[in-house]
Amino acid sequence: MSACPQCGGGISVPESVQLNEILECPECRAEIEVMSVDPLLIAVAPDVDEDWGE
Amino acid sequence: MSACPQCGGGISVPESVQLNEILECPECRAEIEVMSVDPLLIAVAPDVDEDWGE
Amino acid sequence: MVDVAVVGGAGYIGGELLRMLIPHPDVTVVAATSDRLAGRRVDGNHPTLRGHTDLTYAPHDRLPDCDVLLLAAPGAAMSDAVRARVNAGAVLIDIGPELRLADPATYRRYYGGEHPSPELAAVAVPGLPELHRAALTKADTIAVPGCMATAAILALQPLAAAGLIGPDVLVDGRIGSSGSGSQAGEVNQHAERAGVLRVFAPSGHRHEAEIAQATGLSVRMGATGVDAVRGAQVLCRVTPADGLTELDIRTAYRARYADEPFVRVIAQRRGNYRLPEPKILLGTNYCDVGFSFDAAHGELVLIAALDNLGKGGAGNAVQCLNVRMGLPERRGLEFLGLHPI
Amino acid sequence: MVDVAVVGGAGYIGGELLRMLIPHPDVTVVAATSDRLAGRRVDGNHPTLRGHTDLTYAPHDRLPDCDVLLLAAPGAAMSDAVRARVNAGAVLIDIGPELRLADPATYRRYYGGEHPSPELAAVAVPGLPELHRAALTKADTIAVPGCMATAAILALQPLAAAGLIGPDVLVDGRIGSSGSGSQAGEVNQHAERAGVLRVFAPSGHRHEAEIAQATGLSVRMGATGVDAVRGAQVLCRVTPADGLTELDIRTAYRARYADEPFVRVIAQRRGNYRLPEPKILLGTNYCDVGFSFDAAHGELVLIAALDNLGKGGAGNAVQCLNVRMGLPERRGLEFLGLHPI
Amino acid sequence: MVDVAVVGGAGYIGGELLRMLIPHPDVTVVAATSDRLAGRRVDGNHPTLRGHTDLTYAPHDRLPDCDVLLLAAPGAAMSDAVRARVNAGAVLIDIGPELRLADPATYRRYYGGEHPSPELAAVAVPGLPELHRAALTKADTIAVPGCMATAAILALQPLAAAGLIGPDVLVDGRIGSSGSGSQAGEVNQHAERAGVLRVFAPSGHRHEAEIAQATGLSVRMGATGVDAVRGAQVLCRVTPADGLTELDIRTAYRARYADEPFVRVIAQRRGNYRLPEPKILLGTNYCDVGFSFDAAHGELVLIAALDNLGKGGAGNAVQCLNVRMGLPERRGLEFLGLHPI
Amino acid sequence: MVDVAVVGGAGYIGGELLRMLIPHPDVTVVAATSDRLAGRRVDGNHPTLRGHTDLTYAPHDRLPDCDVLLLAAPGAAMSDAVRARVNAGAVLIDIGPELRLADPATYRRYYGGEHPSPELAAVAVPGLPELHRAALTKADTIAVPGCMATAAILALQPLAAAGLIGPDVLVDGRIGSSGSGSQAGEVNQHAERAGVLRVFAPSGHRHEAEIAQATGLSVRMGATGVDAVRGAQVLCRVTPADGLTELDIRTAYRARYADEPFVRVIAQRRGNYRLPEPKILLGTNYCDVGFSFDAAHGELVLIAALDNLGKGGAGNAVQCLNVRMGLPERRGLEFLGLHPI
Ligand SMILES: NC(=O)c1ccc[n+]([C@@H]2O[C@H](COP(=O)([O-])OP(=O)(O)OC[C@H]3O[C@@H](n4cnc5c(N)ncnc54)[C@H](OP(=O)(O)O)[C@@H]3O)[C@@H](O)[C@H]2O)c1
Ligand SMILES: NC(=O)c1ccc[n+]([C@@H]2O[C@H](COP(=O)([O-])OP(=O)(O)OC[C@H]3O[C@@H](n4cnc5c(N)ncnc54)[C@H](OP(=O)(O)O)[C@@H]3O)[C@@H](O)[C@H]2O)c1
Ligand SMILES: NC(=O)c1ccc[n+]([C@@H]2O[C@H](COP(=O)([O-])OP(=O)(O)OC[C@H]3O[C@@H](n4cnc5c(N)ncnc54)[C@H](OP(=O)(O)O)[C@@H]3O)[C@@H](O)[C@H]2O)c1
Ligand SMILES: NC(=O)c1ccc[n+]([C@@H]2O[C@H](COP(=O)([O-])OP(=O)(O)OC[C@H]3O[C@@H](n4cnc5c(N)ncnc54)[C@H](OP(=O)(O)O)[C@@H]3O)[C@@H](O)[C@H]2O)c1
Ligand SMILES: [Zn+2]
Ligand SMILES: [Zn+2]
Repeated sequence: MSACPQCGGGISVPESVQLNEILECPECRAEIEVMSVDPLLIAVAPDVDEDWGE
Repeated sequence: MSACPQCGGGISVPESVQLNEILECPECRAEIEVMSVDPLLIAVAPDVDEDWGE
Repeated sequence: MVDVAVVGGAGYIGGELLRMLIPHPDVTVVAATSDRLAGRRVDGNHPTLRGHTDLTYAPHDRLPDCDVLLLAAPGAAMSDAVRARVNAGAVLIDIGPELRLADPATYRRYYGGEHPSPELAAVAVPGLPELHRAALTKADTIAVPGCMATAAILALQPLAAAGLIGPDVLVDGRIGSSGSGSQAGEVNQHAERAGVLRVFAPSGHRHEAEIAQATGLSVRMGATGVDAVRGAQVLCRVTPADGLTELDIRTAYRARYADEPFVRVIAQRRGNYRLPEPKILLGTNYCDVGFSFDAAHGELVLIAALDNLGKGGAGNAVQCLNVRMGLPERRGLEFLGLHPI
Repeated sequence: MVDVAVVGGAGYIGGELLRMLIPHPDVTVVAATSDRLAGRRVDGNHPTLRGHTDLTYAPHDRLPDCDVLLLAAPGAAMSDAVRARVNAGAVLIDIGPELRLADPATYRRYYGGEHPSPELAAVAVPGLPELHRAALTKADTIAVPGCMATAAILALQPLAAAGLIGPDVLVDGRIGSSGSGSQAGEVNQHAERAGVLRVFAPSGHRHEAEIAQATGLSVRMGATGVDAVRGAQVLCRVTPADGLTELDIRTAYRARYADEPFVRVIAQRRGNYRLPEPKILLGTNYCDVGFSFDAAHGELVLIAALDNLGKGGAGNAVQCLNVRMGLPERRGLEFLGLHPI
Repeated sequence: MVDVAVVGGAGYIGGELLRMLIPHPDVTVVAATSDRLAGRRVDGNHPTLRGHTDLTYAPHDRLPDCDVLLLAAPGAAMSDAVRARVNAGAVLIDIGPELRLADPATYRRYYGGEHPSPELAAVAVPGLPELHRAALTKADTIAVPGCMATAAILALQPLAAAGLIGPDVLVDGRIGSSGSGSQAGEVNQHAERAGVLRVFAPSGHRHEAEIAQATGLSVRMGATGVDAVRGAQVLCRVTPADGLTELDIRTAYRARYADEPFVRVIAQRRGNYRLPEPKILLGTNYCDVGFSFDAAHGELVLIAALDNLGKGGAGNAVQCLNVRMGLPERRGLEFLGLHPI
Repeated sequence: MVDVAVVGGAGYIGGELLRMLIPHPDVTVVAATSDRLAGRRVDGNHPTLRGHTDLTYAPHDRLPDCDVLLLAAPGAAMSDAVRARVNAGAVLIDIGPELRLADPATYRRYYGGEHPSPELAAVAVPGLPELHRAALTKADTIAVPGCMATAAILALQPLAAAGLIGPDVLVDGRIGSSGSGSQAGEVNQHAERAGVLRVFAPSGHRHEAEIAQATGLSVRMGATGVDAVRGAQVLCRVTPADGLTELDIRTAYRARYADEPFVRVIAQRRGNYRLPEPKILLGTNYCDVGFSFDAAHGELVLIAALDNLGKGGAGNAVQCLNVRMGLPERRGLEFLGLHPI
């Protein structure tokens, strides 16, 4: 269980995770990029917010 | 269990039923009037169909 | 525990299957597939699952070992991945149209082109427990009927089988926007689709073939898209047999449906819901069947309503799954529906 | 200037009449009646009139001198106040049902009870300019047809008159909640009426009689209340004559409607609005008429749509008024309708 | 088995209670009351119960022995019949407004007139398990909060308690037509109520008092009726404490709601349902709570959504009943909600 | 005759412009542009125009000689084709957002990136006759404000200018699905968009800048997408000046709007439409402005409603065109709106 860098929510990172894999935070749905596997480092992926406007 | 005179569905008539009491058929929702208690005789009560039109 | 994989898990039928199966006490959902959303959480596009699962989509061709495959994706029954699972012994429950019609000529007329797999269609058992419960308990391939077809068949079949109606029926179907799936595009833009009475099939609707196959009747059918997301209703105009009475009709329905968990006969004299009304069935697995008979003028209209994603699709598939796997038939399908709504 | 009184001005048809007539350049509204709201401003319950009039309701029996009486209240044609005005020379345009059926026996079958005024019904000219324009220019009593009847008649009559269809027709009507007026009560509560597909008349709908009278066809009709406030649509299933072609149908409609200001033939191969769709007609006086013909299977469906308060009632009445009083026929009826909506 | 009587069983809250309690495995519904429909079947006006019960309405004053009284009728808590049952030991769960405000002066300001039973209000435990679970396990009188109040309290309380927001809040509520009950009359006629954005309370909404009482904040609240049957949403505009971060907010909510069965925190970056949306909660007992924080401009909006008849009323009452009677808290409240809808 | 070209004629604003201008007696529509539909009939995607025009779309860069260019396409003001026409003397009326903000820094904050044409924005006259009628009579570049901005400005400006309210305002906007145009894609699919209360902008809505510029107030604004196709409403919460009375408010509005053809002050004590309600304004050019003032608690809410495609866009643009070209201001904008609807 890692903490989401965006919201602090718990993210379970699969054992098989690979460098640059994109995970999704279950709480805030930020895209989280795996920056390094050992040690595990994750960061919020560049923001590509979908448009939701009117 | 009596049979509804309108639709043949089963109507359970309470033991305590009284003359002229109105029952409701669970199947067709006709109003059923108790015409006689002993012997039990029931009949469809005069139709006062609600309006449902446009 | 029954291990189930949902192919096409990202669609509207797929989402409804997941909603029913994730809390189902006797089922484990081992996979839900989507190419478009592969790797993403299933509760991303199915928001009612939030808090209930951490499942993510697998691509369509990555199917794990499972006991039952639920297909909610057009054409999936013929895919290699699905064939491999079936060969390994998985039961196939297909909600798409491909396996519903046993006769390849009929398929050609209604779908255009050759049937992709006539031998599969030939062995599929129709996924309608009310008509095929016994066969379903041991079927390996189950073809769930179309949503409006299910409604029409349940309204027509008891009277047709009892010889109470003539050979011809005219079916008028009405359906909400979810009926065309989650990928319908411009025709389903809100500003265009809201408020419509869109006669998308004035006649010749594909479900004619399914209804005819199930009832033996000669069927003509049209359909209109109405302003609803879920819900379907059919009006079936038939010719009453000579001397037919309301009591005959009720008796025939009662004989057939008294013990059915998901069919109710609704033909009442009073109230706002005298005849089958889809809106109070949203989310349920019920098909309400009713009728209006004007004996004086010989007019008989059979009416049925259901949720196209419920008894019209995913719910019915889960009922088939329960029947096939020996589970209590109502399991996962307990929701009574909402009123008002 | 034509002086007009609106009897039943507080209802939905009454309000629509006022919306069209208050800005009408050749008309003065001299009275609008309501017992329920007598003395109150007409823009109180008709909010779109705010800023356009200071008129208040008169009681039903207080009718001033006028050239034309527009009746938007059931039974009003027989009231003393109305009779007095008529005897003084006012033209009567009745939007209610009483004067529509010339045959008292038919009236009895569909309305139950004796006709309140058979002699008036006998002389009334049907308020349908497309069929009776010449007679309307000098009619003293005009009976505007029912909303779904108008739609069905405009769809059926040209083909029936040209002998292009068989004698039987099955009409399936769909209508919004304003069709039952502003006083409908519990059945029209929002939480009950929203989202419905309420088959309020599975068969035997009253408009059968009007359609039969106008077209000579044998008519069976059912109707469903749908989730809309305004709008009505009819699907008319008919038998095509032997050898009928799409061109024959288009030619017959064109011959009849080419010069009609308020009927359009809509049967297109593309787009979201290929067939008549009520929602884009709200507030207009159009009746769109279309068809779908599957020659291979002999299936012909005629479809028409309109606003039940527009061409289906108030708009049509204003068109009749224009025809009768020698005014330009489109006057007050110029609104094109809205899209998207 | 817990014996439960529903007072006001014919209303919308009453119907929702019956929908949840009739299939509840640990509860027996011993009575549902209505004077208007006394003697009639409860599935007559609650059509989703058809096939599930033969219960008929008892008059309001004919209450049998029971363990719990659920009140879904205004003023019922003070009636003789209810008092008699309470004195005989029944637990009272009141969904109406009378017992919600502990302070008679506040009651006077918002309801006008004297409190009908201040001593009862003084002892009532608020029916909000998220705040009062321990007290509820042994409460004899439970006052379920109002629908929009519940939503606002669940959004505000964790941040207020943690000192993360300033003392003032502006609440903007939106609610569907079922919020005014089944007897609302003309204001809720379909043709009038459909499509509205009716600002029925621009300010001074009664739920201000409940929210203030539960959170200690100074509350201003307005509300708008929207085009929906069910569903309510509140937007709460608050002042963030100095230096507040998104992480602080999430942490506070997580601390409070991680183990709550019916509150979810929804504030996502993607998808069609990023913030609490009532439509996907219809029929459920969930309250979704979310927020939007623009730290740069110091703007914090807390948002909550629920079904006014679910967690906003009947569902919450059933949750309280479960807590009070030692039953599993989710029992009878398992429905996940529908999407699409 | 005024020759007008509509750039972006295939969009929702474009279609509304055509609906108003094609029947406009003083205007000739010489072109409507669309790249997507170039060469196709304008009544193909705008079905209400059927029977009223044979116009086909020109590509965006093929603009004929004209007196007025109406821009209903984002970014069009800066296109070469438009610049060429403007240089040849055409008046520019832009309905898009680019020219609305005079200050490039504000543009940057709300739209991100540099202003594409600050010099054009600097000279544009705001297209709001109620505030800029004199300047509009000779303006060469007119920037029609955003839909919710127009509503908020018309509600706020008279009271702000009269010093009756404090410097801060909180605007809560609600809008239907047509507000995001005809090309909105998946977020506007019917099954997703129906029934929503989608808080798409909890705070920081772009119209803040326009409202601030026009009123001098400090503006915070959020907005919610509601279940409607057309219609917008704003609630503006402001601080009343000391000693303010209802009479002061009415007097200020009356002074400003007594002679305005398209602004009505609606704040009534009775009826279903006491405060501005968008649904009765669909298709009109009205902006209804109202207020609720609770003097005892110092709460003042200003409310305005309009059709986002009418006074909120196309209608307002036509009004500006009339003003600019010396035509009667109401020409082409006579529609009163519908009730019920
Ligand atoms: N909607 C109804 O009311 C209803 C009722 C009864 C039966 N059905 C049937 O149920 C099936 C699903 O309908 P729906 O409404 O859920 O549709 P939908 O929302 O459009 O979803 C379709 C799903 O099928 C997948 N898919 C599409 N084309 C595919 C292909 N060629 N190969 C593999 N997968 C494919 C999609 O995968 P991606 O996620 O990768 O895009 C998606 O997950 C259809 O066969 C339909 O006829 C629908
Ligand atoms: N709604 C439609 O779509 C439609 C279409 C075509 C034709 N029509 C016909 O148009 C007429 C009006 O319909 P509506 O929908 O406008 O109804 P509505 O909204 O219910 O209004 C009815 C009006 O009629 C008056 N009224 C009712 N009963 C009356 C009586 N016995 N004597 C005198 N006045 C009476 C009422 O007066 P108070 O104000 O005093 O209550 C009210 O002003 C009806 O005859 C209907 O059949 C309706
Ligand atoms: N609707 C909501 O969203 C909501 C949410 C939370 C709380 N509530 C509260 O729940 C209660 C019921 O609301 P509802 O929406 O269900 O209302 P409803 O549909 O109008 O039903 C009201 C019920 O209360 C009964 N009743 C009315 N007046 C009564 C009286 N003076 N004495 C005894 N019984 C009376 C009625 O009896 P008859 O059947 O004999 O007419 C009916 O059964 C109200 O107190 C309301 O404030 C409602
Ligand atoms: N919708 C509203 O409520 C509303 C209200 C006030 C103002 N507005 C503004 O009005 C404008 C049109 O809005 P709408 O709702 O009508 O949008 P829409 O339905 O999406 O239509 C957009 C139109 O603009 C054209 N277009 C799009 N991108 C373009 C580009 N880069 N260059 C040239 N033309 C382009 C399109 O051309 P094709 O036909 O070739 O695709 C289409 O005709 C927008 O600027 C919007 O901000 C809208
Ligand atoms: Zn996160
Ligand atoms: Zn019966």
